[in-house]
Amino acid sequence: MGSGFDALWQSMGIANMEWGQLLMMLVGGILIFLAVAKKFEPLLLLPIGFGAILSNIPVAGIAGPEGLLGYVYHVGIETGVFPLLIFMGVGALTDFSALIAMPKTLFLGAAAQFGIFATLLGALALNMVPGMEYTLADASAIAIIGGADGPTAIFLASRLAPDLLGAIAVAAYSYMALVPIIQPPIMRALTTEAERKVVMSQLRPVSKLEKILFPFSVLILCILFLPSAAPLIGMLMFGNILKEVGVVDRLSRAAQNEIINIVTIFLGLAVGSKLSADKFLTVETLGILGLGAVAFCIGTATGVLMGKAMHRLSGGKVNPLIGAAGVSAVPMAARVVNKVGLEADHHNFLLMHAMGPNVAGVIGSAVAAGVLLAIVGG
Amino acid sequence: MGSGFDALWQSMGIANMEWGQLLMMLVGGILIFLAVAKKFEPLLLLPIGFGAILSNIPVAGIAGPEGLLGYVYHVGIETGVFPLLIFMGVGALTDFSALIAMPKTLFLGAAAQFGIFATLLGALALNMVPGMEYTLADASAIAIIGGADGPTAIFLASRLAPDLLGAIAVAAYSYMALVPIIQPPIMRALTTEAERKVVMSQLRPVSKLEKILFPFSVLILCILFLPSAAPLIGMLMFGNILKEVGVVDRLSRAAQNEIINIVTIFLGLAVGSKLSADKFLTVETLGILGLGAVAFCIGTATGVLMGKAMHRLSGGKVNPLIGAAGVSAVPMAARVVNKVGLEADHHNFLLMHAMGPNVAGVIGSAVAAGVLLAIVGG
Amino acid sequence: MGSGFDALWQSMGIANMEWGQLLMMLVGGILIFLAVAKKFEPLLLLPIGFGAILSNIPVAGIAGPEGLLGYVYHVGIETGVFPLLIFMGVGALTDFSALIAMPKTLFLGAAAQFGIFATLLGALALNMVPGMEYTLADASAIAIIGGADGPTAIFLASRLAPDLLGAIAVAAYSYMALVPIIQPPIMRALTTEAERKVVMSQLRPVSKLEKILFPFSVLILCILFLPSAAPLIGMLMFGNILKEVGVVDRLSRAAQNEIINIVTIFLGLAVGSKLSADKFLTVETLGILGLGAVAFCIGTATGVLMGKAMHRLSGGKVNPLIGAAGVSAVPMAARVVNKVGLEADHHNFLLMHAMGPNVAGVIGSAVAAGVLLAIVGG
Amino acid sequence: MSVTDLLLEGVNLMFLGMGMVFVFLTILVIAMNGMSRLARAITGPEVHETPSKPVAAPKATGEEGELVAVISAAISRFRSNKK
Amino acid sequence: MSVTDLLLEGVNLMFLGMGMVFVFLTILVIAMNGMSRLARAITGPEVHETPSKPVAAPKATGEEGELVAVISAAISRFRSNKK
Amino acid sequence: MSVTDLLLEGVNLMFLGMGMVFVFLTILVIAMNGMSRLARAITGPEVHETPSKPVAAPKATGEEGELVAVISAAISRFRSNKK
Ligand code: NA
Ligand code: NA
Ligand code: NA
Repeated sequence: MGSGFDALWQSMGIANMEWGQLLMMLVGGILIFLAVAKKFEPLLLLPIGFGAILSNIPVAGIAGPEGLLGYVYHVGIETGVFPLLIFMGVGALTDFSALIAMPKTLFLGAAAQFGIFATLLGALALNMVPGMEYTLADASAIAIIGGADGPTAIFLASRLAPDLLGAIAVAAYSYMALVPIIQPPIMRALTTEAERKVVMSQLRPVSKLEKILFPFSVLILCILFLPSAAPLIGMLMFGNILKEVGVVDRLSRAAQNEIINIVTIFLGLAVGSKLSADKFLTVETLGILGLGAVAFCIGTATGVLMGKAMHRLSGGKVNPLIGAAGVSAVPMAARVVNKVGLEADHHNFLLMHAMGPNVAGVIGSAVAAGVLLAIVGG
Repeated sequence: MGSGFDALWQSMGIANMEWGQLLMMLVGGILIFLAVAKKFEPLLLLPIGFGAILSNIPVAGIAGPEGLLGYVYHVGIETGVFPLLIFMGVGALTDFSALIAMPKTLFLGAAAQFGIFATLLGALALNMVPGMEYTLADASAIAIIGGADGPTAIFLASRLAPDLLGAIAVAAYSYMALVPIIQPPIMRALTTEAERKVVMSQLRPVSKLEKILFPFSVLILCILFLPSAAPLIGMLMFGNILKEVGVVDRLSRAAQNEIINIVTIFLGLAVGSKLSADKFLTVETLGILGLGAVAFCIGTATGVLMGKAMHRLSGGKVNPLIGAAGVSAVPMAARVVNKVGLEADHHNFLLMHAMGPNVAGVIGSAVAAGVLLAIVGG
Repeated sequence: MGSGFDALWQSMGIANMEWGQLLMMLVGGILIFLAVAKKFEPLLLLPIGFGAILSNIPVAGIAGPEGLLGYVYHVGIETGVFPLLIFMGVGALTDFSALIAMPKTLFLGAAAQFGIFATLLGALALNMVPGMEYTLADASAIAIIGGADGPTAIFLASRLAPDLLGAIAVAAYSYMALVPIIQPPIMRALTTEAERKVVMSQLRPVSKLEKILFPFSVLILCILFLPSAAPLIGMLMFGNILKEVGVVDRLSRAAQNEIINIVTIFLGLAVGSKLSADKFLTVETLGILGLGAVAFCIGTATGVLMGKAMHRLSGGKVNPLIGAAGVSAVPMAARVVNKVGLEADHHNFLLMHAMGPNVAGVIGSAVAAGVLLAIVGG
Repeated sequence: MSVTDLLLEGVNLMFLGMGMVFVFLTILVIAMNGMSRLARAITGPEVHETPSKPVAAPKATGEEGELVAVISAAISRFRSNKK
Repeated sequence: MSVTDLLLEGVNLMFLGMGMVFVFLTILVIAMNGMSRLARAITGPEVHETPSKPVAAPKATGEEGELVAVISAAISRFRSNKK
Repeated sequence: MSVTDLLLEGVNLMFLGMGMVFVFLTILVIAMNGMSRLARAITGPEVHETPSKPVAAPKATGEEGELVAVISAAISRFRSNKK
């Protein structure tokens, strides 16, 4: 009887708990709290937080090679399949009309990607700090946080720096959730009251044919110039085609609902399973969190600055605020633009105009990810 | 031409059928009949029965290493993934309010688990019968039938005694379906008319916050004291959190519908694929079926007896019938309690009061499974 | 800097494009155009076309062993899992009432399978053409195009001739889409005006019990006489049982919607990934396309001829047009019969009568596939 | 294998295949007739359904009267409001 | 292992198992009481929900059900409009 | 690699990356303008849709108008049911 009792005791969590595990479960709990109480990207941060708790339970080995989360990670993240399926769903949920009506907002989506590359330099510069060590691949994976696009960040990190995946994903989604707090001060600081009051002309109507041709246009350019971004952009545009052609509603609904919902649960849990003490509780994570915040700020700033340039070049027709939406974080960033615009003029709704740079930012970060994959991952 | 004709004949079922296969297909047919005509847990027994038929078709090899059911079993059951996903769905479908309003009904859920451990002893004692041979792991896997919880039984059997999985799953679901027949006589025999007439006071209202905190409370205790049950309890509580937090409705719906429905089909087929003649048509299976019935009876009895004890300790406020719901078999056992209660007093609805011990029984059997895994499976 | 620039250039599509890839992407584009603009089986041809484009993108390797489509093909097609799941969904969506009311229409479904075996001979005869080389397995996989049933064609091709899978699937779905163009001239040529005007008596009502017994009858015969067709017929009948028993609506809905929609997307993409230049741009593909058309025509013709025989034997009660529906291509072929019938007599609706041979054709091709698997694949 | 041999194999397969298809479906015709007779024996001749999808038949003529009252009340109130 | 040894192991497991089940669920009872007190402290006593499942809106079973739903919607809108 | 070398690589990457992003999106702007012109050439200028999501539900211009629609729907369904 004694031996059974002993075996039972040996199997208990309180007999095996390590400090690191306890801390990581606490981190998981905080993520869940932020998701539930503060509504910080709950669809992702809740499963990630729960995954962090499950994977740090001593003895159970849920994130181990024979555990549920271990299998899910192996099947869905290591292969890159899950983020691509999310991208298909995002494509099937996204209306590119605003961008098609105003293609030049693509420049705003381009400018906001500067946050990515500035952060890349910053990460490499942190190598001068003793104890921090980032390879070029690590730095690239961290920099993509500045793209403000969760699936792209997870996809790139799973290719270039799997060890940092947990921290990068948490940083990416956290900052995306913080967009309403991070962006407004920067937007106000860089624009004048008069600029923020600019009323933009109504968007032209977009025909169904244009909406169908658009994804093919993007895909063809991607094939010609940046095939390394083809998995991401290809699946995004495949989802969008399912939505726009109007003859495959069954498939479009499956991509918009069943597939993206199911994959989101498992993607979140699997990402959370990478929040283990030995990978997360390091000095590098601090660097990632800091760099991520910087990336967001720089991206917002360069987006707004490009907005100011377009404001001038267009003779005052463009409200520079919409540049801030170029970081992606769809549709939160566009809503923030709308809100800041309304503060300046209570009748000025910029939401639709901000959707253009907002979806352009998704394409922009996928292009940036493609460049990083082509050069660093090649 | 003769050789082709011969090859065709050689490929026919009538030229290759063995008696065992025929018998197992008959077993599958009976399971389907019970599922369809008698509504015995049709969601599980219909796919299990069909799986039994498909896997015993000669020549086709559908349950073989290159067959559909072979793959499904390998991916979903061997890994333990399917029962855990079912548990997530069950969690997302379960309302723990009744238990939260009356925590002491957990003792009823605890008492009813005695059926498990009594059966364990019974299985070991059967080793004295010539021809029967159960290891400690076998006996543990069989005993869990007394937990009256299908996914738990499949999960534990897949870990401890994969060869017995088919028989154990069939027994577990069959007896769960037989709850309305097995339980009432035991309940009536162990209680007096006066006890069965006890009207319980209305349950107190439960706040949303309590419903959110509950799954975390259970999970924390599981982490501290019984991490071997963490996969089961963790996924159950994850599903429940998705349901209760109210900010991830997309994910909650996916867990309650798409995931659990899809997994149920494949879980059933894969479990059925283990109903092969050489594994099922043995003396051990007879033992499993007999022991399963005994386990159910004992669990019901100890649940009711604990109900009687609570009846006395509470000064007559507790109707001892609700103890019978402690075996799990949600929500059938609670309905049986309600029915037997109505027989004694036509105005006494015990359904909500029986839901407390009923869901407590699910947690109780998961705890019991955790103990068995920790000591026997370790 | 030069090296990075060079690496970027080396990673571009325009620096790596081969003519074959460009041509195959064009083929993919044409398939998408046919799917969207001409509504040719869009649920399958759109994903197939997109899969063809994605898999021929240079450098990206999406169909490679580490690419998304490579994984999907490996998991879903190589194993035969996807077509079987589609068959389960088809079964859950099919109402066999018309066939149960008029079992003799099974002969029409049988006669139309002659297209398969005539094509088999044709494929073997093409070996006399220099440059064409088909093994018996190749010829069998090609011949099944005449079965006018997509999932059966994909299943058989994945077993017997994986290299030809892409071309065979494209041919099968293309000709199924072309049924309204291919069939009417043949139907008119082989029947007289008087025959086409035959009004058939109303179908007898079918009881729920008959609908439940039907799938079991088919399955039992398949087990006894043709177990090699058991995966296909078994899953078809499993889906139908889920639909008809009426006690597992959750599972029936999952099979009819979630599972079939999700699998259709990935099946299409994975089939498309086999449209690579080196496998598709060969003389054999021309043969496959030509033979497929011939198979369809012969199947239609023999179906109609059997219809004429039944017309005479029944004393003029059977309209021979319904024989054309025996090729499968559910429900398009039945609609074509209805249309051609209406041309002859504006008040003669043959749709329900044509559904009998139409679903009989599905069973018939599965039987034919079983024979080919048993003899050629054994 | 020579083309002739292959073709011979093909002819062989054709006869076997079409034979099997016809034999199988003939047995199925017989089995279905038996099955239908069995079904009729079990359920009796009265319980039947049309082969078309079961469309929910309009029920309860009593409720219809009530419905008429409800609708006319709604309309008359609406009209009086409109004036 | 002899049957006797196995049985001894079994008895051992039984005591351990039932003991663990009871200990675990006892602690859970205590934890739940604490949790409920905590919840009441945070939200105050007023925010409450009944433990019964939220009852779904009455489903429209057939065309008539739909009709009833449409009409009652019409009437309720009409009434709210009238005020 | 020394930190200086890494930083040089990083600067290199930054120019390449931002360059590529701008070049790609500039070409896309051009392609989209061409595409829109092509689309207009094919469909003609008349077939257009607003860029907002196509919402199916008829917008409530006045509650009374809605009420009329709802009630007439109710009546027409009722009549077809009555037949
Ligand atoms: Na972005
Ligand atoms: Na239980
Ligand atoms: Na066919």
